[in-house]
Amino acid sequence: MTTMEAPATREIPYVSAVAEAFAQLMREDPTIFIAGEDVALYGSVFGVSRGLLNEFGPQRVVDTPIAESGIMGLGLGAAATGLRPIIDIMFMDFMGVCMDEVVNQIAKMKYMFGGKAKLPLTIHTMAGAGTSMAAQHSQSLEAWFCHVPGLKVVMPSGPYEAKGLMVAAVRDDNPVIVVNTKTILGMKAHVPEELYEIPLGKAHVIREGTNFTIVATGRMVSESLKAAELLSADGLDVEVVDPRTLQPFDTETVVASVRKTHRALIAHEAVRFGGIGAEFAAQIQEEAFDYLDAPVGRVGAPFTPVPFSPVLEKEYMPTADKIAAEVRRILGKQV
Amino acid sequence: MTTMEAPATREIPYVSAVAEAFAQLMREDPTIFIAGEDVALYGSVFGVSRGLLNEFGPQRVVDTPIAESGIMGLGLGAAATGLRPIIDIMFMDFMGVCMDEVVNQIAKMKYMFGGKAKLPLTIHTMAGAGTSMAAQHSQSLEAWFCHVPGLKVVMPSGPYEAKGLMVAAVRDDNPVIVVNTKTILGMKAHVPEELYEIPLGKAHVIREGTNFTIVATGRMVSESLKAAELLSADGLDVEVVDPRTLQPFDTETVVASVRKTHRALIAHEAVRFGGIGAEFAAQIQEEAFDYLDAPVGRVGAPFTPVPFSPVLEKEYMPTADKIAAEVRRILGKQV
Amino acid sequence: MTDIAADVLLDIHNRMVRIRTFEEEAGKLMESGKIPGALHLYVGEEAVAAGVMVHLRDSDQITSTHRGHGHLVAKGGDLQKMYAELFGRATGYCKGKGGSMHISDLDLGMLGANGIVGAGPPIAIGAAFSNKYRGTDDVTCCFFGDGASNEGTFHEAANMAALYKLPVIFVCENNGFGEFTRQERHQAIHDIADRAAGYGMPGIVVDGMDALAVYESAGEAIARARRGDGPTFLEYKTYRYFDHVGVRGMGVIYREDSEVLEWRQRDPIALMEARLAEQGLLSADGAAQVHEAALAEVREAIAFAEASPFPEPSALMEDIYTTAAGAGGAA
Amino acid sequence: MTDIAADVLLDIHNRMVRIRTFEEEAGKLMESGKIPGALHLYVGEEAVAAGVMVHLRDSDQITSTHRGHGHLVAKGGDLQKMYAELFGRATGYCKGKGGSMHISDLDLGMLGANGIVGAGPPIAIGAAFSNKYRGTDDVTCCFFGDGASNEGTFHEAANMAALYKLPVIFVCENNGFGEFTRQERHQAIHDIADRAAGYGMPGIVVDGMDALAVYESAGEAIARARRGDGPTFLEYKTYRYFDHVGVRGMGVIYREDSEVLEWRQRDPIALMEARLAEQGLLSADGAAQVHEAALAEVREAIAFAEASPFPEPSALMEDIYTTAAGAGGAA
Ligand SMILES: Cc1ncc(C[n+]2csc(CCOP(=O)(O)OP(=O)(O)O)c2C)c(N)n1
Ligand SMILES: Cc1ncc(C[n+]2csc(CCOP(=O)(O)OP(=O)(O)O)c2C)c(N)n1
Ligand SMILES: [Mg+2]
Ligand SMILES: [Mg+2]
Repeated sequence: MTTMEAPATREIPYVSAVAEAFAQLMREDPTIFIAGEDVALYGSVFGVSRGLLNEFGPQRVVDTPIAESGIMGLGLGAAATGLRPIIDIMFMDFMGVCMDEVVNQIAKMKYMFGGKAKLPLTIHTMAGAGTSMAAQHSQSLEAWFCHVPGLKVVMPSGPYEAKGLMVAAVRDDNPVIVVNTKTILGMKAHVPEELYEIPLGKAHVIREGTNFTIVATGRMVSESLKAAELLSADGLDVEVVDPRTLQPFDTETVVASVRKTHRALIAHEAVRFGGIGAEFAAQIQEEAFDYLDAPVGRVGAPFTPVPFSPVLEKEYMPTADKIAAEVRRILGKQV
Repeated sequence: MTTMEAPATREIPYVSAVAEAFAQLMREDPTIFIAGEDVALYGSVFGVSRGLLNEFGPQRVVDTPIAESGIMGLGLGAAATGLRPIIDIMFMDFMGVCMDEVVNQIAKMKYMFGGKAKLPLTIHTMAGAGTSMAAQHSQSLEAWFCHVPGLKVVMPSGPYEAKGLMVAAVRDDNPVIVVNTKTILGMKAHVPEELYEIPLGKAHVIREGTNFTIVATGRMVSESLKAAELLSADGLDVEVVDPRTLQPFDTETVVASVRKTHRALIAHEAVRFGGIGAEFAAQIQEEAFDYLDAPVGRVGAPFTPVPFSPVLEKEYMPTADKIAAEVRRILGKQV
Repeated sequence: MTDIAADVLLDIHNRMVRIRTFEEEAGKLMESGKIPGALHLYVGEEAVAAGVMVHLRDSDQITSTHRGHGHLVAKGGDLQKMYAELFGRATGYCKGKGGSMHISDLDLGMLGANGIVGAGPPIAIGAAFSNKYRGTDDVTCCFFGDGASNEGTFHEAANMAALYKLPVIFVCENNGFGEFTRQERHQAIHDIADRAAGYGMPGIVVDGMDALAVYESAGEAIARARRGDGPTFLEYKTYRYFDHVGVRGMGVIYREDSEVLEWRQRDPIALMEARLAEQGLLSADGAAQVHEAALAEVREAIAFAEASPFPEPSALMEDIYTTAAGAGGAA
Repeated sequence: MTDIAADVLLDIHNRMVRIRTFEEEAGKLMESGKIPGALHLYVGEEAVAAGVMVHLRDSDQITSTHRGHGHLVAKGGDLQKMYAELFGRATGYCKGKGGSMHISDLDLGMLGANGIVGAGPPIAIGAAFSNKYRGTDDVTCCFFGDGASNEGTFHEAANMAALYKLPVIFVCENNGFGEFTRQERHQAIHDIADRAAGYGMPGIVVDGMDALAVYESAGEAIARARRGDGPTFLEYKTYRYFDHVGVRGMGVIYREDSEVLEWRQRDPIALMEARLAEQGLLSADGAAQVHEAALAEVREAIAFAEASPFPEPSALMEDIYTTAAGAGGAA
């Protein structure tokens, strides 16, 4: 699914790619520590920090009380005084209990201080529905953070991206939120053994095509690739672009694609209304207006809290089929 | 600035329109109470609750500790058990310290409980820059809440709207966030003496025009009216639409306007990237693609925290001039 | 114990047995894949829910946690609707929209299990404020864990409860762990009730495996709240037999099996049965009958749930907003 | 007092006078419209900042509040950069981007005034964690108000500080009000230090108008933290002479003038001067000279600020992100 860029790779799952990134980064830089609920002894409920306590000890792998504002402040204060923290917020939904720290403190400290602060802080979290965890454990809230100057936001679409973007995020001297999607933690792909960075702010054309552009984030990238296969049966040659970083957004790559294909759709798992797809769509029509043969479409979750029952959640989730259907609808609409 | 719809009106400032709405509503319905920091004895730092303590007493006009999660929970628990609370969050920036209550509890309780809960809760807050209050007292964060199913979001543009929308918000059986803009609290307009509702979810064409549509929120409505005057000198006949309610958004009225004028721009005070203007723009190009003669433009704040220094803040603020300039730029762009 | 009426004692016992049976069967169903999502079981902690809830009326409210089944069973919840909810069926308490973590019954004042740790206390003070505002003598019991006691929300709510003298009881279920982190690794205090003084309310430490101790301490706190004398903080030392999520609970990395076995020595139901036998109020046979009746009821509930339809996909977009003619009405 | 070196006593006095002078002049400038935005003045509370800060090195950190000027002056802040910041000039501490509520000096370990009540404690524990992690014996002093003590952030940070035995000192400036709400109307306790026990740290109540009492209590707490023995909660009872924002402070709805006058009877600077005179360490003339020197320095700072340029409008979009070759480096 991803191009191999390094010689020594293995097929490993997403979760291991993240864990490997953490371990290798911590070996390289003694100022890096990781803190969060059950990240040490238990190795995180998602397994992303398994093994770290053994290797790095409790000073650098820190179990915390259930107190997200405290945890996030711990990260901020440590980052402002010379450390490079990785802060784990188990479910993205829990950002609600530490929004002030993220948005009013972390994002703004540098600016409010006239540029003096350096905040090399990474926030690591899990988003997405599809596991019957209901309304408070399933949200994709990345749009909130993309709207906040001072933050960067990254959303890996697979194991290769997960490791490379994590390395870039942790090494970045700014606060970066890494939004993983819990339903792809088991997805496998070739991942280089050594440390490598995927540069922040650069989109990746993951599938080339000539007559339709799908811009997809996180899990929706693999769904869009499936949709592209479905649509190729219709004779459509779909290009799929993975922005990888949502903030800053690589307008250039995306717009170049749409200028080539003349049609675009954005797919994300978050609620469609007010999702980051709205921003992408707005930018595309601003920058490629004269190239567009059809309105820019959007696929996202419907405007409802995430339901518990599998039957309802299935209806809720954006999928390859829904993406393909929306592409067909848009094309039908062309006059 | 607004059409008079009732016989007995007076010119009163925005702040008095809100205070009057509170008092009249509380007279009508004994289950309404208002709680927040310094809303009782001091009458709120913005003056919106002045006089209420005297008339309604400390049981119904409640000074709280500085504890926004507690305050918001107070509102939720009271609403779920038969009361109709008005919760004041002094500055919208402080939503960060009670996001979980608003987004994970208040917005979702009804759905999570299979529809059983009724939550007639109004959250009243102040947004906007322009008063040298710097990065943590100046934000316009309405886009966050518009992205959350279960909430309604209202943004009055003047005194008439402030009273009528507040009445509708408080009487609504759902959680409604009323976002006021602090720099227009002194704005005066004719406001009916009696109670009246401005229906939620209905946009208002505040100025009719034939060849350009500006969709503006809050303070940007009056700025857009000024911009329309400026542009009429260029021979442009601008229509200005005030959505009044941002969630649910009145797509129909806005799209009808754009289908008529063929060009549109959204203006809001919030940061442009990821602002609610992105959603409006995305919807307009989806629904009026074949009618558009130019890309849908957006005016919002630049991608930076709000600065303190008046010189920088002036540069930061969206204004009538900036709106007019952007309209001209869009028109120049037409091929 | 002698001054507690026999029917109350039997009632407490019955509630505990019904909770345990409900939870053990739910655990099996989760393991066999029939219950989707996360299931946080209450087994081992039954004395707390039963000993508190036996004092409450339907109009008294409770706020609950992610570990909420026990609270709803003890508050008188309908087991059929509960199981149907765990199964994600249209007949469930939440029409399948909430599941285990959001199970609720507003008619019984059960203001919801909650997926956010520490979310209960602010909601509880709102309900208590409402009780006072509306001139009732209803009270609100706020259940939360040792882990939750470290969330800022608890602090804010406790302070406001004491300040306004609200009829709320903070029921801290100290089962020694927040997920997989032992209490001594999440706070530097031994008794969480020590926090109460910092708000100006009484704080009491009670053996949470002893249903009678729970009953008595809760009774006093609830009476105090009903009288208008304000909140109380009750800390119940208890233990969760199973794992944080699901069943297992032994052979795990974060605690010794021996610890589990020690706590099981003081099993709240066994303890209660021994006492009831001692008092001649319940024979071994009688106890067995209570268990059998509970099992029968639970099996019936499961059968009901399994026979129930899933929600229609179209139900997805229902129940988000109240659409009834909203205007003008008091609630 | 006898065992405190004369230079330390004079230093404390000097810091207090410099704070007061800074604040009084700032108040005038705000009233005359020269300082935009909100100005929360520290007048009346000087003993706290001075008595604590005299113990600190540049490498020790503090977190501050919306009422932060006094903290930075006492920590050794540059008055010119401070005034330039209040005036929104390019030469200010924050290049005019922060203003009064975000004034900061990271080189002095001053991690910022803060516009969000209760935001300091979580940041403070992060700095303290870092001190420990980096193997220094630096400490972090976390200043916050009686009002802020009701925010959940304080609770979370206090718990973590005690749990990890962090070198942090919680300095609660209890001036009796959160904005316009008197302490007894925002919490049901009299001594906020009573909260300390709930986290497992010592809590001490001290007269915050008495700079020597502040000095001694802070000294012990700071030494304890430096030794690695963990956090302490210090409550200083003090009073704000002026209004919550701006100057006025008398003839207001939320307190009696007589209360203000009573507190002014125990003015921390006057108290200190009386003691210094008693000890023969500072004559009336000597004190007057300290005041004059402070005024001269403040006037110079104001002149510097007024002569300073405003930022270029283009500076708006600078300082949002660190753009230096980020990759690979330890901090
Ligand atoms: C705000 C928040 N943080 C973290 C979690 C994840 N989580 C769920 S249960 C739990 C442990 C709660 O511990 P405690 O309060 O002691 O309750 P117990 O599970 O022991 O009954 C955690 C950390 C959550 N659901 N919400
Ligand atoms: C989260 C938050 N809530 C409310 C406010 C508004 N506010 C600013 S200062 C203040 C009072 C703070 O009281 P206290 O902590 O006692 O400090 P003092 O002003 O007395 O020094 C309030 C409520 C705020 N800035 N941030
Ligand atoms: Mg626990
Ligand atoms: Mg105070």
